[in-house]
Amino acid sequence: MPSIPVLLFARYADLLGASRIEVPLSAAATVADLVRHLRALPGGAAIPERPFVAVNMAQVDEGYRPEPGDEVALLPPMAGG
Amino acid sequence: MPSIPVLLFARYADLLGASRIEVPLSAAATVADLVRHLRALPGGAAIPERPFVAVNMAQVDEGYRPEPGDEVALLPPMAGG
Amino acid sequence: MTTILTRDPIDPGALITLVSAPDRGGIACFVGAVRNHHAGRAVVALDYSAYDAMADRAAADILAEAEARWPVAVALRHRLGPVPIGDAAVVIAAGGGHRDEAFAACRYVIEEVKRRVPIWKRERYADGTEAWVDPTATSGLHPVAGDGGPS
Amino acid sequence: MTTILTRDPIDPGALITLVSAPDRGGIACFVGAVRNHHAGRAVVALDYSAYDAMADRAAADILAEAEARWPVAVALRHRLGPVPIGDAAVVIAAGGGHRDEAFAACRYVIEEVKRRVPIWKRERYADGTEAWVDPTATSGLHPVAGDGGPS
Repeated sequence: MPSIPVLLFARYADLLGASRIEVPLSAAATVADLVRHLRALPGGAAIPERPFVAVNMAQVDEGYRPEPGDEVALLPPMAGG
Repeated sequence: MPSIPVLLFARYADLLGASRIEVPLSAAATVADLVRHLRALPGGAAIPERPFVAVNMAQVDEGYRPEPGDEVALLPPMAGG
Repeated sequence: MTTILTRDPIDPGALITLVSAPDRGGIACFVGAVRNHHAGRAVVALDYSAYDAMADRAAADILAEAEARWPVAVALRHRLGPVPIGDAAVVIAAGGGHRDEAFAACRYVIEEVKRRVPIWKRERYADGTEAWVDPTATSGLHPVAGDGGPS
Repeated sequence: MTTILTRDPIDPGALITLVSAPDRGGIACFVGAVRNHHAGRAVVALDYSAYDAMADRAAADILAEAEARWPVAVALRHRLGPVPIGDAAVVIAAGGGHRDEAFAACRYVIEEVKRRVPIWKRERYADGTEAWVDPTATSGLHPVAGDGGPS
Protein backbone atom coordinates (compact mmCIF):
# COMPACT_ATOMS: atom_id res chain seq x y z
CA MET A 1 0.00 0.00 0.00
CA PRO A 2 1.47 3.38 -0.91
CA SER A 3 2.36 5.57 2.03
CA ILE A 4 3.57 9.05 2.79
CA PRO A 5 6.67 9.38 4.94
CA VAL A 6 6.20 12.04 7.61
CA LEU A 7 9.19 13.58 9.35
CA LEU A 8 8.77 14.44 13.03
CA PHE A 9 10.99 16.77 15.00
CA ALA A 10 11.76 17.74 18.54
CA ARG A 11 8.75 17.50 20.83
CA TYR A 12 6.56 15.82 18.21
CA ALA A 13 9.20 13.14 17.66
CA ASP A 14 9.34 12.62 21.43
CA LEU A 15 5.55 12.36 21.69
CA LEU A 16 5.26 9.75 18.95
CA GLY A 17 8.55 8.03 19.76
CA ALA A 18 9.79 8.28 16.18
CA SER A 19 11.42 10.79 13.89
CA ARG A 20 9.75 9.33 10.83
CA ILE A 21 6.38 7.64 10.44
CA GLU A 22 4.86 6.16 7.33
CA VAL A 23 1.23 7.20 6.96
CA PRO A 24 -0.89 5.14 4.56
CA LEU A 25 -1.91 7.26 1.59
CA SER A 26 -5.49 6.28 2.37
CA ALA A 27 -5.19 8.14 5.71
CA ALA A 28 -3.55 11.16 4.12
CA ALA A 29 -5.99 12.45 1.55
CA THR A 30 -5.35 15.88 3.00
CA VAL A 31 -2.92 17.25 5.55
CA ALA A 32 -5.83 17.52 7.99
CA ASP A 33 -6.48 13.78 7.57
CA LEU A 34 -2.81 12.98 8.00
CA VAL A 35 -2.67 15.01 11.24
CA ARG A 36 -5.80 13.29 12.53
CA HIS A 37 -4.13 9.95 11.83
CA LEU A 38 -1.00 10.95 13.77
CA ARG A 39 -2.98 12.36 16.68
CA ALA A 40 -4.78 9.03 17.03
CA LEU A 41 -1.47 7.19 17.48
CA PRO A 42 -0.17 6.44 21.01
CA GLY A 43 1.23 9.70 22.40
CA GLY A 44 -0.15 11.73 19.51
CA ALA A 45 -2.98 13.44 21.35
CA ALA A 46 -0.66 16.23 22.53
CA ILE A 47 0.09 17.23 18.95
CA PRO A 48 -2.03 20.30 18.16
CA GLU A 49 -4.95 19.96 15.78
CA ARG A 50 -3.33 22.39 13.40
CA PRO A 51 0.42 22.01 13.63
CA PHE A 52 2.87 23.68 11.26
CA VAL A 53 3.13 21.29 8.34
CA ALA A 54 5.76 21.63 5.64
CA VAL A 55 5.71 19.79 2.36
CA ASN A 56 8.99 19.75 0.49
CA MET A 57 10.23 22.30 3.03
CA ALA A 58 7.49 24.87 2.41
CA GLN A 59 4.51 25.49 4.69
CA VAL A 60 1.18 24.11 3.47
CA ASP A 61 -2.35 24.52 4.82
CA GLU A 62 -4.46 21.66 6.06
CA GLY A 63 -6.27 21.27 2.76
CA TYR A 64 -3.10 20.30 0.91
CA ARG A 65 -3.29 16.82 -0.64
CA PRO A 66 0.01 14.95 -0.22
CA GLU A 67 1.30 13.01 -3.20
CA PRO A 68 3.70 10.08 -3.24
CA GLY A 69 7.22 11.49 -3.22
CA ASP A 70 6.31 14.51 -1.09
CA GLU A 71 8.50 15.12 1.94
CA VAL A 72 5.97 15.92 4.66
CA ALA A 73 7.15 17.28 8.01
CA LEU A 74 5.41 18.28 11.24
CA LEU A 75 7.20 21.17 12.89
CA PRO A 76 6.78 22.22 16.51
CA PRO A 77 6.98 25.96 17.23
CA MET A 78 10.45 27.11 16.23
CA ALA A 79 12.86 27.99 18.98
CA GLY A 80 16.12 28.83 17.28
CA GLY A 81 18.25 31.85 18.01
CA MET B 1 52.43 88.09 33.32
CA PRO B 2 49.93 85.34 34.16
CA SER B 3 48.67 83.38 31.20
CA ILE B 4 46.13 80.70 30.35
CA PRO B 5 47.41 77.60 28.54
CA VAL B 6 45.13 76.68 25.67
CA LEU B 7 45.22 73.18 24.19
CA LEU B 8 44.68 72.91 20.44
CA PHE B 9 43.76 69.76 18.60
CA ALA B 10 43.63 68.37 15.09
CA ARG B 11 42.82 71.03 12.48
CA TYR B 12 43.09 73.91 14.95
CA ALA B 13 46.57 72.77 15.98
CA ASP B 14 47.51 72.58 12.30
CA LEU B 15 46.14 76.06 11.62
CA LEU B 16 48.06 77.67 14.47
CA GLY B 17 51.09 75.44 14.17
CA ALA B 18 51.01 74.49 17.84
CA SER B 19 49.20 72.08 20.13
CA ARG B 20 49.43 74.45 23.08
CA ILE B 21 49.47 78.25 23.18
CA GLU B 22 49.80 80.48 26.21
CA VAL B 23 47.26 83.29 26.05
CA PRO B 24 47.93 86.28 28.34
CA LEU B 25 45.28 86.48 31.00
CA SER B 26 44.70 90.09 29.88
CA ALA B 27 43.54 88.74 26.48
CA ALA B 28 41.36 86.06 28.05
CA ALA B 29 38.84 87.87 30.22
CA THR B 30 36.21 85.68 28.63
CA VAL B 31 36.32 82.71 26.28
CA ALA B 32 35.12 85.02 23.52
CA ASP B 33 38.13 87.28 24.10
CA LEU B 34 40.46 84.30 24.15
CA VAL B 35 39.08 83.03 20.83
CA ARG B 36 39.43 86.52 19.31
CA HIS B 37 43.06 86.53 20.41
CA LEU B 38 43.72 83.15 18.80
CA ARG B 39 41.92 84.10 15.58
CA ALA B 40 44.19 87.14 15.25
CA LEU B 41 47.30 84.94 15.30
CA PRO B 42 48.92 83.87 12.02
CA GLY B 43 46.75 81.08 10.59
CA GLY B 44 44.03 81.65 13.16
CA ALA B 45 41.47 83.28 10.89
CA ALA B 46 40.09 79.89 9.79
CA ILE B 47 39.12 79.03 13.36
CA PRO B 48 35.38 79.64 13.70
CA GLU B 49 34.17 82.59 15.74
CA ARG B 50 32.42 80.24 18.13
CA PRO B 51 34.38 77.03 18.35
CA PHE B 52 33.68 74.28 20.86
CA VAL B 53 35.60 75.32 23.96
CA ALA B 54 36.14 73.00 26.91
CA VAL B 55 37.39 74.11 30.30
CA ASN B 56 38.60 71.32 32.51
CA MET B 57 37.13 68.92 29.97
CA ALA B 58 33.59 70.29 30.08
CA GLN B 59 32.02 72.52 27.44
CA VAL B 60 31.67 76.20 28.36
CA ASP B 61 29.96 79.07 26.56
CA GLU B 62 31.76 82.13 25.29
CA GLY B 63 30.97 84.17 28.38
CA TYR B 64 32.99 81.86 30.65
CA ARG B 65 35.84 83.70 32.42
CA PRO B 66 38.98 81.55 32.51
CA GLU B 67 40.93 81.45 35.74
CA PRO B 68 44.58 80.59 36.26
CA GLY B 69 44.82 76.85 36.55
CA ASP B 70 41.98 76.16 34.12
CA GLU B 71 42.72 73.71 31.33
CA VAL B 72 41.21 75.41 28.29
CA ALA B 73 40.89 73.50 25.01
CA LEU B 74 39.61 74.39 21.55
CA LEU B 75 37.96 71.38 19.92
CA PRO B 76 37.25 71.02 16.20
CA PRO B 77 34.07 69.15 15.27
CA MET B 78 34.41 65.61 16.57
CA ALA B 79 34.97 62.85 14.05
CA GLY B 80 35.45 59.69 16.05
CA GLY B 81 33.74 56.40 15.41
CA MET C 1 25.18 20.25 8.11
CA THR C 2 26.26 23.26 6.12
CA THR C 3 28.07 26.50 6.53
CA ILE C 4 25.04 27.89 8.39
CA LEU C 5 24.44 25.01 10.80
CA THR C 6 27.38 23.81 12.83
CA ARG C 7 28.11 21.53 15.77
CA ASP C 8 31.29 23.43 16.62
CA PRO C 9 31.70 26.60 18.71
CA ILE C 10 31.01 29.74 16.68
CA ASP C 11 33.63 32.49 16.56
CA PRO C 12 31.93 35.90 16.24
CA GLY C 13 35.22 37.50 15.20
CA ALA C 14 35.49 35.16 12.24
CA LEU C 15 32.00 36.10 11.07
CA ILE C 16 32.77 39.80 11.43
CA THR C 17 35.86 39.27 9.29
CA LEU C 18 33.79 37.42 6.74
CA VAL C 19 31.52 40.43 6.11
CA SER C 20 34.28 43.03 6.33
CA ALA C 21 35.64 44.71 3.22
CA PRO C 22 37.52 47.93 2.45
CA ASP C 23 34.30 49.67 1.38
CA ARG C 24 32.27 48.56 4.42
CA GLY C 25 32.50 51.00 7.27
CA GLY C 26 29.88 49.54 9.57
CA ILE C 27 29.56 45.99 10.81
CA ALA C 28 26.81 45.01 13.24
CA CYS C 29 27.00 41.66 14.96
CA PHE C 30 24.57 39.79 17.17
CA VAL C 31 25.43 36.89 19.43
CA GLY C 32 22.61 34.87 20.92
CA ALA C 33 24.19 33.06 23.84
CA VAL C 34 22.90 30.23 25.97
CA ARG C 35 21.63 31.60 29.27
CA ASN C 36 21.73 29.85 32.62
CA HIS C 37 18.07 30.55 33.30
CA HIS C 38 14.76 30.50 31.45
CA ALA C 39 11.24 31.15 32.60
CA GLY C 40 12.55 31.40 36.15
CA ARG C 41 14.30 28.04 36.13
CA ALA C 42 18.02 27.32 36.32
CA VAL C 43 19.22 25.83 33.05
CA VAL C 44 22.17 23.45 33.30
CA ALA C 45 22.38 22.11 29.75
CA LEU C 46 20.65 22.35 26.44
CA ASP C 47 20.51 20.83 23.07
CA TYR C 48 19.53 22.31 19.71
CA SER C 49 18.17 20.22 16.87
CA ALA C 50 16.95 21.18 13.42
CA TYR C 51 15.20 20.06 10.30
CA ASP C 52 18.58 20.54 8.67
CA ALA C 53 17.68 20.81 5.01
CA MET C 54 14.76 23.16 5.62
CA ALA C 55 16.73 25.21 8.14
CA ASP C 56 19.46 25.70 5.57
CA ARG C 57 16.98 26.77 2.97
CA ALA C 58 15.08 29.12 5.28
CA ALA C 59 18.29 30.68 6.55
CA ALA C 60 19.62 31.18 3.03
CA ASP C 61 16.31 32.83 2.07
CA ILE C 62 16.57 35.20 5.03
CA LEU C 63 20.15 36.17 4.18
CA ALA C 64 19.18 36.77 0.55
CA GLU C 65 16.26 38.94 1.66
CA ALA C 66 18.50 41.03 3.92
CA GLU C 67 21.10 41.47 1.19
CA ALA C 68 18.41 42.49 -1.30
CA ARG C 69 16.83 44.98 1.07
CA TRP C 70 20.00 46.65 2.35
CA PRO C 71 23.43 47.13 0.75
CA VAL C 72 25.11 44.67 3.08
CA ALA C 73 26.84 41.33 3.26
CA VAL C 74 25.45 39.08 5.97
CA ALA C 75 26.80 35.92 7.57
CA LEU C 76 24.92 33.57 9.89
CA ARG C 77 25.84 30.54 11.94
CA HIS C 78 23.57 28.52 14.22
CA ARG C 79 24.89 25.84 16.50
CA LEU C 80 23.27 22.42 16.87
CA GLY C 81 23.69 19.70 19.46
CA PRO C 82 24.61 20.29 23.09
CA VAL C 83 25.74 23.86 23.75
CA PRO C 84 27.46 24.82 27.02
CA ILE C 85 25.95 27.67 29.04
CA GLY C 86 27.43 30.97 27.87
CA ASP C 87 28.39 29.73 24.42
CA ALA C 88 26.98 31.34 21.30
CA ALA C 89 23.97 29.51 19.88
CA VAL C 90 23.58 31.92 16.97
CA VAL C 91 25.83 34.58 15.50
CA ILE C 92 24.94 37.09 12.81
CA ALA C 93 27.25 39.66 11.25
CA ALA C 94 26.13 42.31 8.75
CA GLY C 95 28.63 44.59 7.06
CA GLY C 96 27.69 47.64 5.00
CA GLY C 97 28.83 51.06 4.01
CA HIS C 98 27.25 52.65 7.07
CA ARG C 99 25.89 51.61 10.40
CA ASP C 100 22.19 52.16 9.69
CA GLU C 101 21.96 49.37 7.17
CA ALA C 102 24.28 47.13 9.18
CA PHE C 103 22.12 47.38 12.31
CA ALA C 104 18.88 47.05 10.33
CA ALA C 105 20.01 43.95 8.45
CA CYS C 106 21.45 42.31 11.57
CA ARG C 107 18.22 42.87 13.46
CA TYR C 108 16.10 41.64 10.56
CA VAL C 109 18.04 38.40 10.32
CA ILE C 110 17.82 37.48 14.01
CA GLU C 111 14.08 38.20 14.10
CA GLU C 112 13.43 36.12 10.98
CA VAL C 113 15.68 33.29 12.15
CA LYS C 114 13.65 33.00 15.33
CA ARG C 115 10.41 33.11 13.37
CA ARG C 116 11.12 30.95 10.35
CA VAL C 117 14.09 28.61 10.76
CA PRO C 118 13.08 25.12 11.97
CA ILE C 119 15.36 24.77 14.96
CA TRP C 120 14.32 23.51 18.39
CA LYS C 121 15.76 23.74 21.83
CA ARG C 122 15.51 21.26 24.68
CA GLU C 123 16.58 22.48 28.08
CA ARG C 124 17.62 20.53 31.15
CA TYR C 125 17.11 22.20 34.52
CA ALA C 126 18.87 22.10 37.84
CA ASP C 127 16.03 19.95 39.24
CA GLY C 128 16.68 17.27 36.63
CA THR C 129 13.60 17.96 34.53
CA GLU C 130 13.71 18.75 30.83
CA ALA C 131 11.48 20.73 28.50
CA TRP C 132 11.15 21.78 24.89
CA VAL C 133 11.21 25.53 24.58
CA ASP C 134 8.06 26.86 22.91
CA PRO C 135 7.97 30.62 22.41
CA THR C 136 4.25 30.35 21.56
CA ALA C 137 3.28 28.61 24.82
CA THR C 138 2.20 30.58 27.86
CA SER C 139 4.98 29.17 30.00
CA GLY C 140 7.44 29.13 27.14
CA LEU C 141 8.01 25.46 27.84
CA HIS C 142 6.63 21.99 27.17
CA PRO C 143 7.83 19.60 29.87
CA VAL C 144 9.15 16.37 28.46
CA ALA C 145 6.66 13.61 29.29
CA GLY C 146 7.77 11.18 31.95
CA ASP C 147 10.61 13.27 33.29
CA GLY C 148 8.83 13.85 36.57
CA GLY C 149 8.81 17.60 36.14
CA PRO C 150 5.94 20.02 36.72
CA SER C 151 3.31 19.90 33.99
CA MET D 1 46.01 56.02 26.85
CA THR D 2 43.51 53.89 28.70
CA THR D 3 41.46 50.82 28.27
CA ILE D 4 39.12 52.77 25.98
CA LEU D 5 41.70 54.40 23.72
CA THR D 6 44.27 52.15 22.13
CA ARG D 7 46.98 52.30 19.47
CA ASP D 8 46.74 48.56 18.85
CA PRO D 9 44.35 46.63 16.63
CA ILE D 10 41.00 46.00 18.32
CA ASP D 11 39.66 42.46 18.55
CA PRO D 12 35.84 42.49 18.42
CA GLY D 13 35.71 38.92 19.71
CA ALA D 14 37.59 39.93 22.87
CA LEU D 15 35.11 42.72 23.54
CA ILE D 16 32.18 40.36 23.01
CA THR D 17 33.74 37.97 25.52
CA LEU D 18 34.19 40.84 27.96
CA VAL D 19 30.44 41.57 28.09
CA SER D 20 29.34 37.93 28.00
CA ALA D 21 28.09 36.18 31.12
CA PRO D 22 25.92 33.14 31.85
CA ASP D 23 22.87 35.33 32.42
CA ARG D 24 23.33 37.42 29.26
CA GLY D 25 21.54 35.93 26.30
CA GLY D 26 22.00 38.76 23.83
CA ILE D 27 25.20 40.52 22.81
CA ALA D 28 25.15 43.24 20.16
CA CYS D 29 28.41 44.44 18.72
CA PHE D 30 29.27 47.28 16.38
CA VAL D 31 32.50 47.62 14.46
CA GLY D 32 33.26 50.94 12.78
CA ALA D 33 35.91 50.11 10.21
CA VAL D 34 38.12 52.35 8.14
CA ARG D 35 36.74 52.66 4.61
CA ASN D 36 38.72 53.09 1.43
CA HIS D 37 36.59 56.00 0.26
CA HIS D 38 34.99 59.11 1.72
CA ALA D 39 33.01 61.91 0.12
CA GLY D 40 33.76 60.39 -3.25
CA ARG D 41 37.52 60.28 -2.76
CA ALA D 42 39.81 57.25 -2.49
CA VAL D 43 41.28 57.09 1.01
CA VAL D 44 44.71 55.47 1.26
CA ALA D 45 45.59 56.15 4.89
CA LEU D 46 44.24 57.82 7.97
CA ASP D 47 45.15 58.86 11.41
CA TYR D 48 43.02 59.32 14.52
CA SER D 49 43.98 61.68 17.31
CA ALA D 50 42.19 62.61 20.53
CA TYR D 51 42.08 64.89 23.49
CA ASP D 52 42.92 61.77 25.46
CA ALA D 53 41.87 62.72 28.96
CA MET D 54 38.58 64.26 27.87
CA ALA D 55 37.88 61.42 25.44
CA ASP D 56 38.32 58.94 28.27
CA ARG D 57 36.00 60.88 30.49
CA ALA D 58 33.34 61.37 27.80
CA ALA D 59 33.47 57.71 26.81
CA ALA D 60 33.21 56.57 30.42
CA ASP D 61 30.18 58.85 30.86
CA ILE D 62 28.51 57.35 27.80
CA LEU D 63 29.11 53.79 29.00
CA ALA D 64 27.73 54.65 32.44
CA GLU D 65 24.65 56.21 30.84
CA ALA D 66 24.04 53.13 28.71
CA GLU D 67 24.44 50.79 31.68
CA ALA D 68 22.09 52.94 33.75
CA ARG D 69 19.45 53.06 31.04
CA TRP D 70 19.48 49.39 30.03
CA PRO D 71 20.32 46.23 31.99
CA VAL D 72 23.54 45.65 30.05
CA ALA D 73 27.29 45.58 30.32
CA VAL D 74 29.01 47.62 27.63
CA ALA D 75 32.61 47.69 26.43
CA LEU D 76 34.16 50.25 24.09
CA ARG D 77 37.50 50.61 22.36
CA HIS D 78 38.59 53.38 20.00
CA ARG D 79 41.82 53.21 18.08
CA LEU D 80 44.20 56.15 17.74
CA GLY D 81 47.12 56.80 15.43
CA PRO D 82 47.41 55.44 11.90
CA VAL D 83 44.78 52.80 11.13
CA PRO D 84 45.04 50.60 8.04
CA ILE D 85 42.08 50.54 5.64
CA GLY D 86 39.64 47.85 6.73
CA ASP D 87 40.77 47.78 10.35
CA ALA D 88 38.36 48.56 13.17
CA ALA D 89 38.54 52.17 14.37
CA VAL D 90 35.89 51.66 17.02
CA VAL D 91 34.29 48.57 18.54
CA ILE D 92 31.36 48.46 20.94
CA ALA D 93 29.88 45.37 22.57
CA ALA D 94 26.75 45.38 24.73
CA GLY D 95 25.60 42.25 26.51
CA GLY D 96 22.25 41.89 28.23
CA GLY D 97 19.56 39.44 29.09
CA HIS D 98 17.80 39.91 25.77
CA ARG D 99 18.53 41.35 22.37
CA ASP D 100 16.34 44.46 22.61
CA GLU D 101 18.45 46.08 25.28
CA ALA D 102 21.70 44.86 23.74
CA PHE D 103 20.89 46.46 20.37
CA ALA D 104 19.56 49.65 21.97
CA ALA D 105 22.60 50.15 24.19
CA CYS D 106 25.04 49.38 21.39
CA ARG D 107 23.35 51.87 19.09
CA TYR D 108 23.20 54.51 21.81
CA VAL D 109 26.91 54.23 22.51
CA ILE D 110 28.07 54.56 18.90
CA GLU D 111 25.81 57.59 18.32
CA GLU D 112 27.02 59.33 21.48
CA VAL D 113 30.66 58.48 20.80
CA LYS D 114 30.41 60.19 17.43
CA ARG D 115 28.69 63.19 18.97
CA ARG D 116 30.58 63.72 22.22
CA VAL D 117 33.99 62.07 22.31
CA PRO D 118 36.82 64.42 21.24
CA ILE D 119 38.48 62.32 18.57
CA TRP D 120 39.54 63.55 15.14
CA LYS D 121 40.35 61.91 11.86
CA ARG D 122 42.79 63.02 9.20
CA GLU D 123 42.56 61.29 5.85
CA ARG D 124 45.10 61.00 3.06
CA TYR D 125 43.78 60.47 -0.45
CA ALA D 126 45.01 58.68 -3.53
CA ASP D 127 45.88 62.05 -5.09
CA GLY D 128 48.25 62.87 -2.24
CA THR D 129 46.05 65.48 -0.57
CA GLU D 130 44.97 65.30 3.06
CA ALA D 131 41.96 66.59 4.96
CA TRP D 132 40.47 66.68 8.42
CA VAL D 133 37.09 64.99 8.49
CA ASP D 134 34.37 67.38 9.68
CA PRO D 135 30.90 65.84 9.91
CA THR D 136 29.46 69.36 10.33
CA ALA D 137 30.97 70.76 7.11
CA THR D 138 29.08 70.64 3.82
CA SER D 139 31.80 68.63 2.12
CA GLY D 140 32.55 66.66 5.26
CA LEU D 141 36.18 67.69 4.89
CA HIS D 142 38.63 70.48 5.63
CA PRO D 143 41.60 70.25 3.27
CA VAL D 144 44.88 70.59 5.07
CA ALA D 145 46.36 73.98 4.13
CA GLY D 146 49.34 73.90 1.80
CA ASP D 147 48.88 70.33 0.71
CA GLY D 148 48.02 71.42 -2.81
CA GLY D 149 44.59 69.83 -2.66
CA PRO D 150 41.24 71.32 -3.67
CA SER D 151 39.97 73.97 -1.31
